[in-house]
Amino acid sequence: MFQVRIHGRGGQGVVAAAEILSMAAFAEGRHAQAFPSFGSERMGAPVVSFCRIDDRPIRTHEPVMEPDALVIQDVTLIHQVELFAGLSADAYVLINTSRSFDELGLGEFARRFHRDRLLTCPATELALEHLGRPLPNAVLLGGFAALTGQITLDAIGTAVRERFPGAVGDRNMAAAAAAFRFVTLEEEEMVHASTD
Amino acid sequence: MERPFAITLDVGSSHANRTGSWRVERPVYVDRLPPCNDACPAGEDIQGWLYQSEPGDYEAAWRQLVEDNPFPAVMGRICYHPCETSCNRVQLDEAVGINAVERFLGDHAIERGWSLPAAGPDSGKRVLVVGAGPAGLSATYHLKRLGHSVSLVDSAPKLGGMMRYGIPAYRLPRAVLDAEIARIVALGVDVVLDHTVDDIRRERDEGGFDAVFLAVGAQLGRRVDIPAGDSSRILDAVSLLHRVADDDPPMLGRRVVVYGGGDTALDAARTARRLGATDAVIVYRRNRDRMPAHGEELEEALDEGITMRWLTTVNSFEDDRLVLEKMRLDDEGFPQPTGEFEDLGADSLILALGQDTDLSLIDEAPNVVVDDGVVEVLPTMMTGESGIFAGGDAVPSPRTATVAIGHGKRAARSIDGYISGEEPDQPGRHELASFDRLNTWYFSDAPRTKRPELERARRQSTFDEVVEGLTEENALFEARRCLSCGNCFECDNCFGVCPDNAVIKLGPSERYKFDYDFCKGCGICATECPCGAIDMIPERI
Amino acid sequence: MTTQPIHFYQVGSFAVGNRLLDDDGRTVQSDPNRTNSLDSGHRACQGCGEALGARYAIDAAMRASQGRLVAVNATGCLEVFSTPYPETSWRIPWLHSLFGNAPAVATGVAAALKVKGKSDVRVVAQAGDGGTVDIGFGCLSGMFERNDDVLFICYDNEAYMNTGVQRSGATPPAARTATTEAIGSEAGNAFGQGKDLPRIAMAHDIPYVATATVADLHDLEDKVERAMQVHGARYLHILVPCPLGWGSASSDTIRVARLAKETGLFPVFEAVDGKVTGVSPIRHRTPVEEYLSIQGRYAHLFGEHPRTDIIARIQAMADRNITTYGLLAEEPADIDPKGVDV
Amino acid sequence: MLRQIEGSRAVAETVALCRPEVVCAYPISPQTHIIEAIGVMVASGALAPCEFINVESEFAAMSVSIGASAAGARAYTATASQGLLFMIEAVYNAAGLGLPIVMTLANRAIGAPINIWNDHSDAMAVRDAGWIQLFAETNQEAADLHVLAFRLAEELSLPVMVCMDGFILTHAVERVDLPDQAQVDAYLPPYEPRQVLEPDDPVSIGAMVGPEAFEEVRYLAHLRQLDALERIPALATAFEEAFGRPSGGLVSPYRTEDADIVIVALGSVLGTIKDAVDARRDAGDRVGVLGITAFRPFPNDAVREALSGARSVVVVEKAFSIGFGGVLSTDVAMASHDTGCTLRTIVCGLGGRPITSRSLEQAFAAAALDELDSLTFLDLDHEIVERERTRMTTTRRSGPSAENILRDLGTVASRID
Repeated sequence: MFQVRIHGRGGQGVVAAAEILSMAAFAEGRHAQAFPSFGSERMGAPVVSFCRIDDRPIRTHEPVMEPDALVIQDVTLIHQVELFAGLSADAYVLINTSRSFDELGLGEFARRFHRDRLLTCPATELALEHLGRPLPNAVLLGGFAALTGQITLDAIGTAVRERFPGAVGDRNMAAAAAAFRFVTLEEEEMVHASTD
Repeated sequence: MERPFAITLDVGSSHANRTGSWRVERPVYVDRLPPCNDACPAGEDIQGWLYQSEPGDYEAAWRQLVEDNPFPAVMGRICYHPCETSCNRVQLDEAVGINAVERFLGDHAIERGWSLPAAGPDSGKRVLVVGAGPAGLSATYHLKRLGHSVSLVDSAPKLGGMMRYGIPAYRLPRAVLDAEIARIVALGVDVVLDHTVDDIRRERDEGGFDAVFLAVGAQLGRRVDIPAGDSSRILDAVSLLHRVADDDPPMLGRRVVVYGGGDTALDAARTARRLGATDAVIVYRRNRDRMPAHGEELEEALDEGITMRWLTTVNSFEDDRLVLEKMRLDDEGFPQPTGEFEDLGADSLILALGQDTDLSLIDEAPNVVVDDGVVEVLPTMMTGESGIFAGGDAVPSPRTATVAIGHGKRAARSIDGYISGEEPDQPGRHELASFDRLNTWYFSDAPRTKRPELERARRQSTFDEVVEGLTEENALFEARRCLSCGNCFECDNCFGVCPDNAVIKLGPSERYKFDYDFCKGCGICATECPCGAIDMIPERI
Repeated sequence: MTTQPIHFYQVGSFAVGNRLLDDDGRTVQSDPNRTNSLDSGHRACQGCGEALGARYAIDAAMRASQGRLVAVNATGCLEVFSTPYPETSWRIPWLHSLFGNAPAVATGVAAALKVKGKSDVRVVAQAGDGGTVDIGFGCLSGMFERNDDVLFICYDNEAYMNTGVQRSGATPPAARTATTEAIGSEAGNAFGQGKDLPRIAMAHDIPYVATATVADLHDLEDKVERAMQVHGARYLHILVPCPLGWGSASSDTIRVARLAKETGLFPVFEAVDGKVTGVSPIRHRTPVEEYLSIQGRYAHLFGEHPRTDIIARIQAMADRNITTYGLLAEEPADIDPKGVDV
Repeated sequence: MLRQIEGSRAVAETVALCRPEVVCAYPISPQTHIIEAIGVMVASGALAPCEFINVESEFAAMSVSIGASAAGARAYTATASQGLLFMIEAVYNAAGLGLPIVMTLANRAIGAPINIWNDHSDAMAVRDAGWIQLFAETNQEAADLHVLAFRLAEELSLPVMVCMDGFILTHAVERVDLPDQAQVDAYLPPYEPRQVLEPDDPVSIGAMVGPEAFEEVRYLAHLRQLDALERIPALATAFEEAFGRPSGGLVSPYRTEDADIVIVALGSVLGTIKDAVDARRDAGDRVGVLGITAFRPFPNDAVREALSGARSVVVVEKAFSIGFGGVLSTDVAMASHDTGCTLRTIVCGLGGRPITSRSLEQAFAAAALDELDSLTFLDLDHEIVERERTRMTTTRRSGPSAENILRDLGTVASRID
């Protein structure tokens, strides 16, 4: 079972992101479960959503305590909330920012993980470029696919188009594909860096 | 009292929840450049001194004003106030009567006998200022404040230049002019009158001056060759106004024709009326739209019974007859002769065709470049010759007293930098406070207060001042019409409209600050700020 | 309602404060020592009109009662975002019971204070439009009918926002909500009278009824103060835009409320003993498009094929209000000479 | 002072002696006589200071009581049946907020079919609301329990419901020894709230509590009910000392020592049961009775102890859980699960159906012979039931059962107050 926790703010489509990811897994014939955290928070407040992916039916309904991957839609959250709680050294982390982990002051923290599993991706910029709106949620799923290999970009595409029919879906997909390429390149650079 | 667990909570506990973390945009307070300040040739902080006036603190307002311009009472009368033209309030109802308030402050200061800030500590440096008009006097004032000794030279018997010899008394009473000039002289200026400088280098070297400021103005009335039987009946506006200022008015007769379309032409015509002319006619080659004179001046002239002959030139002047030729504007808007002629009876003809500058004093200073009759200067007002600066009508720019005063200030700062060997610090200009940034809902609608005008009959026959000043109440009212564009004036809106109490009020004249621990960045404060003094800037993601 | 004399201090009559006015010429909100009854740290959305309106009203009530105030709150956004354990944003004694019973609970508080001889302590009850015009309606009418000594304040954001923007009895025609979607020929909420609670309150002949918006603070505070000067059942209906539910920019909350009033869609008036005694006149009459077009809940009226027919019907509603209440001032409010005292 | 007085009146006068400061009134049979009487006492000034508020619904009645109690006043109201269900959201809320409101419940059946007569369905419907529920066997006890209820409620900051059988008690004129003001004042100190809405000490009452603390809040409420199990006997003892007669307590055993059959019941039916039991004793059956005064909190230990010697237990109930059986029976079964007795349930008196000692005697006799069904509906007219069932199976549109049955019985209609 692969468990994902997505952090963002009310109004940024955090819950939708988890749902789309589960729909993508479904599209690949796998079992998935997406659910939000329920709170009294309002638009703008920090919120969390979860997604489980497995090849077997998922029976558990406990909260995700030890995620295998973390997607952070809003980098301003790193200064508060237990963002990295329950994260194992093998976990994947994808942060929506144009800055590096060092610039974010997470350089020290990042060394506790596999270097090629922690990446930042300027999803908001990509969203603005392709959608004209700062909605990074679907975009990040492209990056997630490239980073974790848990899901194919095609499956993300199917789910995104199901969620946003028509032009909006296409534009989201274009942005997600861009994020996929971005992350893939980053990964390759790291490989080179490590082989040099 | 022992509280039940969880269902009952204590006051103040929500402060633990720092909602500032929700923010994606942050508000910041800014100061923007009000259009009036931006447009003022003398570089006055108009919004600043209006702000000081609003509570009725006229001295503070006046002191703020004379930081840049030592002639409030004069400017309050003769400035063509581009500030009002660019005032944002025009788009709401009418421009703020800045000029009227300036005059009120100037007159108020004269009544109270307030003196200018004292001269600065002696720098031991000496500056020669040639020409005691607005440019020269302004430069003198600012040089004194910078601690330099100034020798102010003028060929006329009195100080003031064109303010005295070019502007009629009904627009600028001499008492007012004398009072504001006296305040500058009182700072300790070495004044030399009735002395014409013919070689600026020699004058400088013999006097051992560290720098020179040329503010010789444009005193020569332009002449055109008009066939005339008796050329004595033709004179130029500059000399007319000069002689009137010297209480030596020429005999003009009852029918006076003025040839030209500038403010000087209007001054000449209105002066002629006051010298007894029954008919004062202005002949101008173009039409009203192309007339360079300022609208208000024309209105006042027409009020006084001056008549206009548009699209007309003076062809010749025989006996007591002027031969005029009708003109027409071509596609480029240039006047072309039509061959249609007509006669106009006239006792005298006054030429108001512009002025030229007498630059003979720089013949021996070849580095000072003259082009099209005026002196070329750098933005610092320095001429081609190091240490020689120039300003006012003698350099290329609009020929108004306000521009000249601005030149004087800028030159003084450059001269200070030049002789002290330091670069004068150029204060960076704020971004412009445009109308679209204002939230004008909050401003009370209020029409402008018109300055009362002397009733016409009296005005035509005397040189009494035509336009009277504002009463204190009106001046206050006018000052309070200021929208304070781009500058906080402590209306408490941001403090009041924040849904998260994230604005801290720092107290009178201390303005406010944001509490970023709780500000969620909604932006209401920025939208509701009447004067557009809050920017929303994105938090970096 | 006495319309404000315009003090000509640049913004004397409209802004929150003004450096040229003495304290009593300013609003409660301009006072650095205001109560901040609803304090920082609450979880309302960015630009929440209800959070703003609640602080405006309760701070004013606190000043009017010299700080001797108790508040009862119905379930809803205001209650949820202000008091999630373990944090409360309220600086005053505050009680939340249920969604539909705030008026009755307030009646009980008032009765207790009376029997305890605490005549100096005053009671306010507050609820959103759902808790007022729908589920709390029975209790509210009962409180009115008994003329219990309670000031009831409705923060009207025209839908059930706490549960995710569903239609309420106060949702205006054509507005899109989660239960009146923008689908079909009559997209959005159906045209109809809606529950005009201020009028219904007036029909109970209670001593004081008034409407206000968060866009005119002076007016709102004056009304709270007048309401606090009388005893018995009083009703204040405050329009509080909801950026989330209305699809308006969080920075436009006050602007939208201002437009609601200036278009005439939301009449701002005051009624004593069941009779309208004053209106706050429209200052710059504005067509309803300006109000509708900046709200996502009306987006379906614009776009490629604008529904001019529906917009016209909404304009007609505004015009009707303007005639019914006489919202157009005869002559522009003239300047108070005292405004320029020297 | 001994009086021959209507139950409602006795309760009203006793409640008045408890000096309630806010009384909310909304009429519903059979509780009306109580609040009418209190209204008169307030109007006449006999009860002062007191705010008597005619509210617009039971929902408002409980809500006004909540506000009054939270603001520091001693609050009282009364209701029954549909009224209790209409206020149920506020009933839970009062308990959740820990407000010591005292309410008389004049037990009445719940429609449909609408029925104004007595049974215990209403009390059972709010069994889990967090209120303390005391059942009165007699009008004497009904009156006395209110004095005890106010003190218990205010000591524990929990609301207390005093249940008395509608009509059977509320409208019965019997001998009642009413306490005097001095006695009540001595027993019941002035209300000292655990928390109060007070400008000098502002707090927010009624916060939203999430998963992180809700379970603890609920568990604390449970612990306070368990505290009540300690306080109720103590207060009963104190009551007997102060008033010279026993009243209240958790349970009231009758001839249970040496009994191998124990009848368990709530409320006024206990009297009838005791007569039947005496008769069975005379016939040689070793039968006893266990009256349960405190239904919530449920006195597990006291019940187990009282039933420990019994071979067989019969629970007589005026309510039942449709589709299952006895309600009280379930609790008794839990309490006596390890005593090895057999447990049977008799459901009777629904909707005011008379409960006769004759029928009870027959049932108890059957129980003694182990011939009583595990779930018996006393005096049920099986013929009517069968007729209606066939009607329903044969014709689709058989119409409402209640009306059909009335027609079968030849009753035209039933009067509804």
